[in-house]
Order: sequence, then structure tokens, then C-alpha cells
Amino acid sequence: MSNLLYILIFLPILASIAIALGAPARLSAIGAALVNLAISLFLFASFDSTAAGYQFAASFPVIPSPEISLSVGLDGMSLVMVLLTAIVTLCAVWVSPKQVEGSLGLYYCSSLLISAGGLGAFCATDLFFFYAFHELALIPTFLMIGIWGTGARKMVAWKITIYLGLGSVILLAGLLALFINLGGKSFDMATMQAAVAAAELPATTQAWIFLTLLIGFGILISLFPFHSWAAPAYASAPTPTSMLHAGVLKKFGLYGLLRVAVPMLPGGINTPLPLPLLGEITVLDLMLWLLLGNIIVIGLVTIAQKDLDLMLGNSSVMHMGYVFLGIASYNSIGFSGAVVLMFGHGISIALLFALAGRIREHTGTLTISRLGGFGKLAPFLGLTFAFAAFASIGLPGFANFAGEVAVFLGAFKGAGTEITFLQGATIVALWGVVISAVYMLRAYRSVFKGEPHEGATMPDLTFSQRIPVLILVASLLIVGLYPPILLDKIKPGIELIAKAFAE
Amino acid sequence: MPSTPAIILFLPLAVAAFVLLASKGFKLNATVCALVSTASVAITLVLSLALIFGAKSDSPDEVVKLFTWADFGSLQLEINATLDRLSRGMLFVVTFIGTLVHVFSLGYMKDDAGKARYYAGLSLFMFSMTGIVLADNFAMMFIFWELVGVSSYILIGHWYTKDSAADAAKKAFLTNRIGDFGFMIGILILFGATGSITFAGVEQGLTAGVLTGGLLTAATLCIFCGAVGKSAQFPLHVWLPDAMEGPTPVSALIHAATMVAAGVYMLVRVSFLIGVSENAATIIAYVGGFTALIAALMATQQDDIKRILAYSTLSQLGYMVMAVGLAAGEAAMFHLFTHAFFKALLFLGSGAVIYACHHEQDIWKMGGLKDKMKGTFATFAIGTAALIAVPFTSGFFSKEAILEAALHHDMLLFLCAAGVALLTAFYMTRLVVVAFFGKARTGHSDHATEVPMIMLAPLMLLAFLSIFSGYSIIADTLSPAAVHSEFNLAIFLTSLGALIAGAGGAWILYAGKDKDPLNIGIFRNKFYFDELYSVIIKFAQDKFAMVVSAVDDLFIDSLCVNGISRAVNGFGLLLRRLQSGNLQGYAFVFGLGILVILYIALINT
Amino acid sequence: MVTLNAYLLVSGLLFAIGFAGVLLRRNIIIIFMCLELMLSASNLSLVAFSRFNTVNGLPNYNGQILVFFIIAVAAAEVAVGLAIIVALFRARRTTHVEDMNSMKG
Amino acid sequence: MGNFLEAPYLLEAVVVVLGLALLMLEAFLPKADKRLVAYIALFGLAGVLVASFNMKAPENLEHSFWSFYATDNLAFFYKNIAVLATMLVIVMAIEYTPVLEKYVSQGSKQGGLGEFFCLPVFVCAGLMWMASAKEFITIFVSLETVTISFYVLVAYMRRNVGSLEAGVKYLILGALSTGFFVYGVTWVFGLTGETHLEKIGIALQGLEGSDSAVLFAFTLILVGLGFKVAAVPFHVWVPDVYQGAPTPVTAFLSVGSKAAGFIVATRILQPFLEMERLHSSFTTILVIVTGATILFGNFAAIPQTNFKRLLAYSSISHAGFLLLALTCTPDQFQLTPGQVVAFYLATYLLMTMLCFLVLTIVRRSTESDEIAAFSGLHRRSPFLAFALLIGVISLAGVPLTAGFLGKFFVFTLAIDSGRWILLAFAVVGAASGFYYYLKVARAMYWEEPTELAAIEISPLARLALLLLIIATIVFGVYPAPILGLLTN
Repeated sequence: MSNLLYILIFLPILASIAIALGAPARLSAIGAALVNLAISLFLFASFDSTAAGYQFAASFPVIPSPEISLSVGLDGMSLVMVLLTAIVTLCAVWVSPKQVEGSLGLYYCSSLLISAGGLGAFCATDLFFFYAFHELALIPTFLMIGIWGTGARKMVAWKITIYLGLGSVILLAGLLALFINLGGKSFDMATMQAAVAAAELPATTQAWIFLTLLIGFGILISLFPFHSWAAPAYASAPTPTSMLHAGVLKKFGLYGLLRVAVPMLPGGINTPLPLPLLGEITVLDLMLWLLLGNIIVIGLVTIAQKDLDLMLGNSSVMHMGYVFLGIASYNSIGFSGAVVLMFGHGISIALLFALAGRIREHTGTLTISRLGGFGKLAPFLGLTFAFAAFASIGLPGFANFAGEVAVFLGAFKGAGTEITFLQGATIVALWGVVISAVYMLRAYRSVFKGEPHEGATMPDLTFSQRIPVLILVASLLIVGLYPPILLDKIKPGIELIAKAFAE
Repeated sequence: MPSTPAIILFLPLAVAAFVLLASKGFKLNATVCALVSTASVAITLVLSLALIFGAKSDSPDEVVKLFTWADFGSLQLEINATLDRLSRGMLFVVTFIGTLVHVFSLGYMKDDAGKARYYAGLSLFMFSMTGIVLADNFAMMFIFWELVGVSSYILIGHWYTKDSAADAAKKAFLTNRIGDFGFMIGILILFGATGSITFAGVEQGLTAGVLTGGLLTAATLCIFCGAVGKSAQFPLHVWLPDAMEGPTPVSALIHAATMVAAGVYMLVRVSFLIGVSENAATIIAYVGGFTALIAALMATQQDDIKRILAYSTLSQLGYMVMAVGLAAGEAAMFHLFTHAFFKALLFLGSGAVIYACHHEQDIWKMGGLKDKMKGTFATFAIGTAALIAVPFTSGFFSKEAILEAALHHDMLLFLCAAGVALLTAFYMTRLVVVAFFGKARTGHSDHATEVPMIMLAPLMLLAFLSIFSGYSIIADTLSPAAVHSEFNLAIFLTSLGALIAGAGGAWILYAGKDKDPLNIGIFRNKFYFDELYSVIIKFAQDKFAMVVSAVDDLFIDSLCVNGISRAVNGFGLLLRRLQSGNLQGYAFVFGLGILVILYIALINT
Repeated sequence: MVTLNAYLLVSGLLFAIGFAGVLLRRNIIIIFMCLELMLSASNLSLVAFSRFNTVNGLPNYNGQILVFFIIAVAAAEVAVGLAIIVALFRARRTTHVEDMNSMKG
Repeated sequence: MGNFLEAPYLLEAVVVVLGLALLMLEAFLPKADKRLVAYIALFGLAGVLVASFNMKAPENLEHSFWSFYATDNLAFFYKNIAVLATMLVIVMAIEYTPVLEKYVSQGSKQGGLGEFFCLPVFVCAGLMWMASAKEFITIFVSLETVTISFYVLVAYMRRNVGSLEAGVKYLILGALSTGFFVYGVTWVFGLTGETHLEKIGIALQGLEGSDSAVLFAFTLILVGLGFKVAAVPFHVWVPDVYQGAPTPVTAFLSVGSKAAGFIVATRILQPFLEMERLHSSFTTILVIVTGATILFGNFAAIPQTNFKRLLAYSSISHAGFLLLALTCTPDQFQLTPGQVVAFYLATYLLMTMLCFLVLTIVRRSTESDEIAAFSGLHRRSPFLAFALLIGVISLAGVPLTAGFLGKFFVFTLAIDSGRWILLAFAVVGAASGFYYYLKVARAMYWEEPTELAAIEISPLARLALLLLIIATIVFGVYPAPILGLLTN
């Protein structure tokens, strides 16, 4: 049982090795992804939602001192992320083309490695591997966009790689600073967490480390103003890469904040730091300003987009702001909301990219003004796109709504009659809900409604193409209609995190 | 065995899902889908009747727990069913009109290609609306609030290949979103202050006085924002007339009788809030009164039969909101019920007319229909009578209740309400005269014939209720409290005067005319709100977004990100220059390096 | 009596002259000779240190041993160095440093 | 001297004997394929490598011999690095034979090639001796053994102008740095009367006054060390020499010479840094040199278009990270700077050799070292492209490759010692590393090839590449074997 997580992580890697050695690419990849989904579902089903702490834990020592070990385990939060990864991976592999220019094997290997990176990072309970696994995705993304991207693929692939490289190095510095300040003996997260109380770090130190982590993770999440890599990259990337990156990998940063920064730096959030240009400002306030940047500024940028792919890319940047808001609320409601929202957003953006990719495949363009009436030409595509769009703008019945509503409630939990910056920011952030409805519905209106342009064709999805789409839609609906399916699992873990700073 | 409210709530959802899956996945016959959907709503009607008659007059209000939708440990969001007089009555109205509309649609949408989708949408709407009615907490209210928005979006845009319908759907949704933005803020402030999300909990908190002053007013107004959006009050009223692009039965159900009244219903639900916030109440009343007035003025110059009714709906909703603001929630609810019946009747009647005239909606292209469509005309006339408050129709009683509330509270609003009554009589008479009297002006109206029984029967039922729902026997069953007031001569005379003046004026002006003798541009063009808003949207949103996007692109991406990368590159080139290739230059660097290091080291010690 | 400082001064001068030659002369052979001069400077001061900083009344022979090694190494260096310079001359017909800048940046 | 036959210096002796034997062989078998020499050298060195793992440090260290010959873990570790590097260089040299033939041979086909396979063995002996040297005379002699052998190797292609130019530059600047180094040693000797590092340390502790003299001596010694490890500003020779030298020699310089430089630096710096009075001055000097090295190496690498030259700058930037470790005085972290440096160098060996090996093979086919020559390599030879990809991402420090762990430990040390500014430089440097290393990956995978003919790889090279790839990845995930050599 405890080795299941190793299988989960290494299966995609083994599959890519097999593909590299000549195994049929698509078949192996789908097979591995299917097995992984099955394992994740099994883990999900057998997860004990009454117990806090890591389950299915296993450990393999790598270095004795400083203690690094390949330890894995799941709490509710990581369980949800693993499930998300498994679902999106299967769908991403499934919608991949059967033939590409160049090496098909490399195409599928890249997707599998991105997936393995995500799974590894979410399963790892050791800080070293938590970090290292995430970076596994860097090079496959670089290759995918650079080789098979569209438009200015080289430029954007270059930018995403260098930018994320910079982000991960900054993140590394932050994580190591945390490690040293928590004793510098062990990278095991549980051990580090246990050392927090004894270490009694000065609040300013904590705040500096938190800031570094915020910037490091922030770059990976495309936190404003470190967002400019994201939208062009997602727009240009091949469909499976956009799905995996926007759907899964980008959540790593948020997951990391919740897993590492929040519980291990309890005093870091509210201590003012003298920052250049900004004066004395706490990390929390800074985070709130930046997330408003994500929601409002990028929201407006999204409205101004003329291409569907860029619009989706920007929208995914924008929605990160809400997850941040959930984290900034600093209570279990907000955290739970953030986790559910990560799941919802991951699925919905993957679905949107999958469908948009299908359109691009056929029409060769995603310029909104050149598309129209697809609802009539391809009703299934239109219907599922509507589902995804509705999910993405946070309508009840879809997972995103459950997350968003919890995020908002979390921000106001215990606010009393005083409207602090957190609540003010939340109110401003709420306007983003209107903004996202504006761009989503406009795009949907232009692309799918109305009469088709003269001579336009758009074949509807075939039966085989419908399967991944239906899996994603079903995931959104199941969680959206009955959120406890996730919430019950994540509650004990989240409460543990929330408790870490309450003390 | 699930409880009755659970069935009422979830049956339509199950049916919606079933219809969608069966028609899309298994190519089930659309008519079967329609029948399944109709049957389900009929069942809910029966069950809600059972709820009404099963309840004893003194049975306490109860909250039936259905399930916990989300449990955050310190906060539970629950899907429950409140059962009290208010919700039972509303439930009946919703399911009753819903049933009739389903039945009517069997005829109206008989040959529509998207029939299955249409019925799925209707069922989804029934689910959502029931949810609003049953909600016992703000979260549930908000969830279903959003869901009715979606169903409305789907149904307005039913004929989605038509540009105007697609645009109208989008507009309706977005306008509602703005209202919901406020609604959510209100909910959050209340939650933050009282720590509770249930109506009971919030009320308890407010009674204890945890929230007072400006913030309370702000919260109340924010909550009211939700109603402004959903019930299309000024300044968010612009979506409702456009929503008439949807199929007419939808207009009857959603955009006349039930969903748009949800705002009023919600306000009555949270009347404890309005009760403690006087400033907010005043603003609410005036917003209602103002909406009633401008909508009535706009209605006088419209030519599209459905649009006239739409503006009339706006105006009547304004009445109700005004009543809520005047702390006369019962009057508002009373008017809501009667209005639901007669407005649904009018809409379905107009649907019948449109159906008969081959989807012609311009009243100036109709005429002389009273002889060709006798049944329709009769019921339509009854509906009109109720709407313009001909004495002893239901509308008369309910409007009277509101007028009385206005008279007691605020003279200005009373005068406004009276003026609206006059205008209502005017434009409705205009409609009836132009469309049904005179001679046929086009071939469409000339060849119109009476609609089939399946469409006429609902009209008759509604006509019956339009007259009699004002009387205690029905009204007291539906309304949250007894509403019939003492006879007040002043009000009676005002009401009657307005009726006679309005109807008489219209008759004199329009009898026998082939085109509109009046042409008041500002009314015809709806006070230019649409134009104003499109300018605002263009500049405050689209142009601004373009500017922000350009700044983002130029400043953050080009200047900062690419700039830094260029700077680093340039720095690299500069350093590269140092590598001159000259051997003695290199030797010189050695020497210089030593000197610099020595200098620094010796300075340091 | 000649002091240690005097030796060191001379040694320093030798070193400086050598380095100046390396910096200023254009012919590689002369540059190479200047380098040998620098090594000699070290040798001189090593011997001086060895002679003046006595251990138990005897010179500190460690330094002198080092001198031997330096001389030996310098000889090897010259052998290899001159060979390279000759090869260069055969290939390029020049021994001027300015002519060697085909690689830079 | 204890058990004569088990003493570690036997390793060096065997290597020297091996080198001499190879020279003999080459001389007496003029007609044989010169690559035979190389294969024998490989086998011989492999034997030495195996033997070195079985060699134990003598328990009784009282004999005066051991006072200038270290037998600690680090010494053995660096000896292993030296032997391994030499073996890989010889493999590379075999691959490089066609190019050598073109620029060296006169008369017969392989005339004058034999020494090219013998000299690395002598260099290896010098490197191994350096690993154990802890006394200035020993250090000087071993250092010069290595340097003078390299003069020959760098200028080996005597009909190639680039190689000769590089040889002369290396010669002059190498001799210059030797001059400074020796002069510095002279001054240390003058101040302390000692040449043993341990005794110098003790003498320096007791020294009063003469601070500027100590600093002067330290700076001059630093020139010699900086030259070896390629620290700014004594790095100036690196790009030109790397570019001009035969590729296997470049690899050898980059790995062997640098590694030896670092073990010597580790040993020499210790007595100085322990001198409390001047500790902060020494540290300041080191910090400045380190900062300059990191910045220069990384930034100047960015605009490079020649892969060999790029690797030269990469070598400088890695020297910066390594120096950063040396400036650190950890408080919590359980690895010492010396261990971290050794570990880093071991991983550096793997990835650099991987890159140079691929470069050698590609060079043979495209006759160019430019990055553009790698365009579309992925189409021509996926295996080579993958090997080089692993090489460059490891150099860039992408996690789960060996290169990452080195940076990881260095960063940890820097944080633990509070070297915030250097850390910031290192972060910027590591990030720009992504930029210039991936330029090669970009060419290989994104660009279209100019020709599509597959590139031939000899079985030996294929085996070496495969082993290096596996080692780079495995040690990136499971570094315990390497760390085990350093800690127990």
C-alpha cells in the first residue's frame, strides 16, 4: 500500500523510458495515465478522512546528514492535487495528436514527465524532493513549446523557461533559508514543522523568508507582476502542455505556500518589512496588493484580448488571484476554498485548453473575430465549452464556485464590523467575478453563438475525443454539486495548517 | 423516503440532467423529454399544494434539513428547506405557473429544433427557483440566485444562432452579475459581523446589535443590489426588455412571474434587515418608485407587444420594491402573487397572439384580432383589467395595499405610484386597442386563427386566478399575512381616477389609428440608458482594458521583463569586451587585480 | 653589513622589472625572459630569507631547497616554452604578441 | 614509513611508471596504431582507480614523510577525480584522433600522435600528487608538473594557429601566475620560516605585526590559485585557451586542472583563514573575488555563440560557485565547505565531461565548435542530443541531475554563513545559467538541421556517454555514494 505512491510517481517516468526505448508512444502513455488515475482513485477512496497527518507514507533515505530522503505521503490537500494531476494527465495525453512532426515519442514523454513532476512534488513530504520534482517539468515544457508550439513559440518558450528558472532559484534560496533557520538538520517536512515552535525565529527573519518564498512561488504561479510569461506560453504551447501546465503545475506554487510558507512561518505574515519603493509593508498586505493586480489588472488585460488562447491564458493568470486570496485569509475556510479552487480551476482550464486546442487544430486560428457559430456546427463542443466557461466564471454546480465562495467567506470570517485591508481587497476582488463573466461570455458569444461564418466548418468531437472531455466535465460537476467529497478529505490537514499559526 | 421539499427541489434537477443526457447521448425523442419535464413540474405542483393544505394555520415555521453542501469545520453551508407561509405560497405560485408554462410550451415549441434543450433549461430553472424559495441561508440563496441566472441565460439565448438573442442573453447575465457582486458583498459583511450565514443567525445577530450605523446601511444596500439586478430595478433594469428575445413562455415564467420577482421575495425574506436600517429602506423605496415611473413612461411608446409587457413588468416590480422599502412586505408579496398570475396570463396571451401571427410582434402590424381569437382576447382582456387595477380584480386589491402603504409613509411616493397607475392604464389600453381592435393591418394578423386548446387552457386558468386571487380565500392562503386593508376612500378614488384617466386617454388617442399619433423620442428610446451604458462600457471597460493591457505589455513585459533581460545581455556584451584577446592586456588585468585586491584588503585592516 | 631589507629591495626591483617587461615588451621571447627574471627575484629573496632567518644558528634550508626546485622547474618551463614559441614562429612567421588575437570576446 | 606496499603514494608511482611505459611502447612500436597506447593507458588507469578504492590511509603517520603528504578522505577523493577525468579525456582523445591527424601528423598517418595519449597520464600523476600535497615545495612541484604538461598539450596541434596561440597565452600567463605564486610563497616563508601548511598556520597565529606583509603574500598566492581555478580577475586566459586547445585538453583543463586547483586552494586557504586577526580581511578578499567571478562568468557567457568558449565561461562561473563555498563558515549545516567543494567537483566532472565528449563527437562531423553546429542535432542523433541535454541542464543546475545538488549545497552553505550578497549574485548567476546553457538545447531541439546524415559514435564513446548520463541522473537523485566517500 505504501509503495503505491512510488508507483504513482515513477510509472510515468518508466513509461517515458519505455517510449524512448521504442514502445508505442500513445499507447504506453495512455496506459500509464490510466493506471495512475486508477491508483489515484483508489487512494482517494481508501483515504481515511478522519485522520490528520500523512497517509500512505513511505520513505527511502538518500542522504543521512543533512537528512534527505525520498519520503512520500498524502494528506487531504495533496490527495486532491494528486487526483487533479492524474485526471488532467489522462486527458492531456488523450487529446494529444496521433502524429506530430518530429518525434512522437518525445511528445508523449514530455507530457508524462511533466505529470511525473507534478505528482512527485505533490506526494513528496521531503522539502528537497518537493522542490526537485517540480523542476522535472521545466525541460519538457521547454521542449514542447519550443518544438511544437505555435506563433512566436521560440520567444515564449524561451521566456517561460528563463523566467521559471529564475523563480525556482529564488524559491530554492527561500526554502534553504527556511531549512537552515529550522535547525538545518533535516529536510523532512514533518521534522521541520515540529522544529518551528522550538526555533522561535524572530518575526523579521520569518517575514524575509516568507517574502522570498512569495516571490519564488509567485513567479511559478504568475503572481502579478511576475505574470508576463504565462499567457503567451499557454497560448503558444501545444494543447497537452497548456493543460498540464496551467491545470496542474501552476498549482505547485500555491500548494507550496500552503504546505511550507504558511505553517512553517507563522510569524512572517504580519511583520512589516522595509521594502524599497513600498515603505514599511507586511507580507500579507503586499500579497493582497499583488493578488488584486492579478484579479483586476490581468482581468482587464483579459478583456482586451482578441485571441481565444491568449484570453484563456490570461484568465488562468487572473484566477490565481482568488487562490491567493484564500491563502491570505489565513483561516481554514479560506485554505479549504483555495484547495478546492485549485482543483476546480485546474480541471476547468484544462478543459478549456483542450477544447480550444481542438478548434485550433481544425481552423488554424483562435482569433475570436474569425470564429463564430460553432455551437451550431459542433453542438457537443459548444455545450462542453459552455460548461467549462461557466465553471471558470464561478457558477454554482461547478467545483470552482465552491472554492470561490469559501475563499470569500474565509476572508470575512470573524471580521466583525471592521473592514480591514483584507476585507477591502476581497470586495475589490469580487469585481473580478464580473470581469471574468464579461470576457468569458463575450468570447463564448462570439465563438459559439450566432450564425457560422460563410464556408466555416467545424466537425464535432468524435466519440473517442469526447471521453477526456466528459471526464473533465464530470469531475467539475461532481465536486461542484457535492463539495464534501473533497472537503471532508482535506479538512483534517487544513486544520492542522490553520492551527500552526493560531498558536 | 426523501421529504416532500427534497422532492420538490431535486426532481427538476434530476429531470434536467435526464433530459440533457437522454437527448444528447441517447437521442431520445424530444417530445418524450418535454412530457417528462412537464410531468415532473406537475408533480411538484401537487406536492406544493400538499404542503399548503397540509399545513395547519398555526403550524410553526420549520426548516427541513436536506444536506450539508459544504462543511468547513467552523462553518457549514447547508441546503435546507424553509417552510413557512411565505415560502409555501411562493412555491405554489412558482410551480403553478411553471406547470402552465410547461403545458403551454408543448404547443408553442412544438416544432422547435431545440425542444429537448428548452425543456432541460425549464427544468433547471424550476430547480433553481425552488431553491431560492426554500433557502434558509444566504449561501443557499446565492447559489440558486446564480443558478436562476444561468437558466435565464440559457433560455433567453435559446435561439442562439440569432444575434439579438445571443446578445440579450449575455447582457442579462452580465447585468445580473453586477447585482450579484453587490449581493455577495452584502452577504459577506453580514457574515463577517454576525458570524452566521443563516437568515435566523443573521437576524439574531442584528437583534443583538452587532452591526449598526453606516456599515449596516451599506450591507443592506448591497443585499438590495442583488434584488436590483434580479428584479431589474433602476439602474440595472436594461436587461429585462432585451430578455424578451427568449421564447415567449419563458418570458412569462421567468421574466414576468417568478424569477424577476425573486428579488422582491428575497427582500421580504430579509425584511428583518430592512426593518433595522431606515436609511436603506428609504433608498430602496425610492429606487422602486423611480423604476416604476420611468418604466411606465418607457412602456407608453413601445411597439413590440412583448416589450410593452416587459416594461410593465419593470414598473410593477418597482411597485413591489417600493412596498418593501416602505416596510410593507406583505403588500409586496400580495402584489407579487397577483402580478404573477395576470402577467403570466398577459405574456402567454401575447405568446398566443405571436404564435397566431407567425411570430409577428409589432402591435402596429396586428389589429382586429378580437374577432379572430376570441378566447385569447377574452383572457387577455381579463389580464389587462387586473393589471390596470379595474376594481374587484386581483390587481386592484394588491395595488391598493401598496398605495395605502405609500400614503401612510411618503406622500411623494404615493403621488408617484398614482401616476404610475395612470400610465399603466394608458399603455395597456393602447396595447389592447391597437392589437385587438380596429382592422387587420397586415396579412399575418389577417390570417390569424385561434390557438389550440393546449395553449388556451392555461390562459383560462390564469384568467380565473387573475380575477379571484385577490380575494381573501386565495390571497390569505398564499400571502405571508392577511393583507386586505380597511376600505380607504381616498385611495379608492385615486385609483379609480387614474384608471379612468389613463384608459380613457388611450382610447381616445388610439381607437382606429393605424400608426402612433404620439412620438416622444425620450420614452421611445428608453431615456437613452442603453446608449449611455454602451458608452460607459466602451470607455470605462473596453478602452480602459485596452489601455491597461497596453501598459501591462509595455511596462511590465517590455520594459521590466524584457528590459532586464536586455540589460543583462548588454552587460554580458560589455564584459565580453574586456576579453580583448591581447596577451599583455591579460597580464595587465592580473596586475590590476592584485592592486585592487591589495587596496581593498589594506583599507579593510 | 647588507641587511635583509636590501636583498628584499633588490628582489622586489627584479620582480617589478620582470613584470614591467611582461607588460611592455612586444616580443614573446623577451617576455618569456622577463618571466624568468621574476622567478629569479623569488630565488633571491628565498635565499636571503633562508640566510637571515636562522634556525638554531643555521640557515633555514627549506628555502634553499625550494630554490633548487624553482630552478629546475624554470628550466623545464623554458624548454617547453621555447619549443612552443618556435612552433609558433614556424606557423606564423612572427613572435609578436600583437599578432595573437584571433580569439577574443 | 609503515607498510611500503600499501602506501597511497604508490598510486602516483604506478601512474608515472605507466606513463613512462607508454612512452617506451610508443617509441618502440612506431608502426602500431597509436590508439593502442590510449587503450593501454585506459586499462592501466582503470586498474589504478580500482586500486585506489582498496587503498587505506596508513595508521601511523609519525614519519616525516606524511607531514607533506596528506592521506585524508579529500586526498583520495581528488585522486579518484583525477584518474577518472584522465580516463575520460583519453576516451575523448581517441574520438578526437581524426582532428589531431589533420593538424599534427606529418609523413605517416598518425605521426606524432602517441605523446598526446601519454601526456595526460603524466598530468594525472601530477594531479594526484597535488591532491595530497600539503607543503609548499610539494605543491609547487606538482603544480608545475601539471602546468608544464598542459603547455605541451594545449599547443599540441602545431599546425593549427588557434592551438598555438592558445599555447602561447597559456604559457605566458601560466608562467606569470607561477611567478606571482612563488613570490608569495617566498614571502610566507620569510614571515614564518616554514613551508609546511600546518606549521605555517601555527606560525601565523603567533605572528605579531606584519599584517600588510601577510596580506601581500596571501594576495600573491591567490594569483596562482586563482589562475588554476579560473577566478576573476585571473581567469583571463580561460576563454582563449579553452577555445584554442584541442577539445580533450580543454576538458582536462576544465575538470582536472580546476579540481587540483581547488584541493590546493582548500588546503592553502585554511591556515590563513584560521588567523583570527586577519580573518575578516581574507574573507573580504575572497568574497570580492567570488562575487566578481560569479557575475563575470555568468554574464559574459550570455552572449557567447561558440560552444567551447561558452563552456569556458561556464567553467569560470562554476569556479565562482565553488569559491562561494570556500568563503563559508557554516554554523548548522553538516557538510564542511571542503566536502561541498569536492562533491561539487565530482558532479562537475560528470557533466562537463559529458558535454565535451558530445562536443568532440559533433566537432568531428561538423568541423565547428559553434552552437549553430548543433542545430537539429536531435534529428540527426537523438542519443547525442539527449546526452548533451542532460549535460547542459546539469550544468545549469536543474534538479534531479547531479549538477543541482552541488548548487544546492553551496546555496545552503551561503545561507548558513549569512553570505547574502554573494547568495543574491549566485541566484542571478544560476538563473542566467539557464539562459546560456539552454541556448545549446534550443539549437539541438528547436532548430532545423542543416544536414540530416546520422552521426557515427564509436562503441567506447557510446558506453562512456551512457555511463555519464546514468551517473549524472543517479547521483542527482541518490548522491549518497559520493558523499559516503567524503564523510566516512
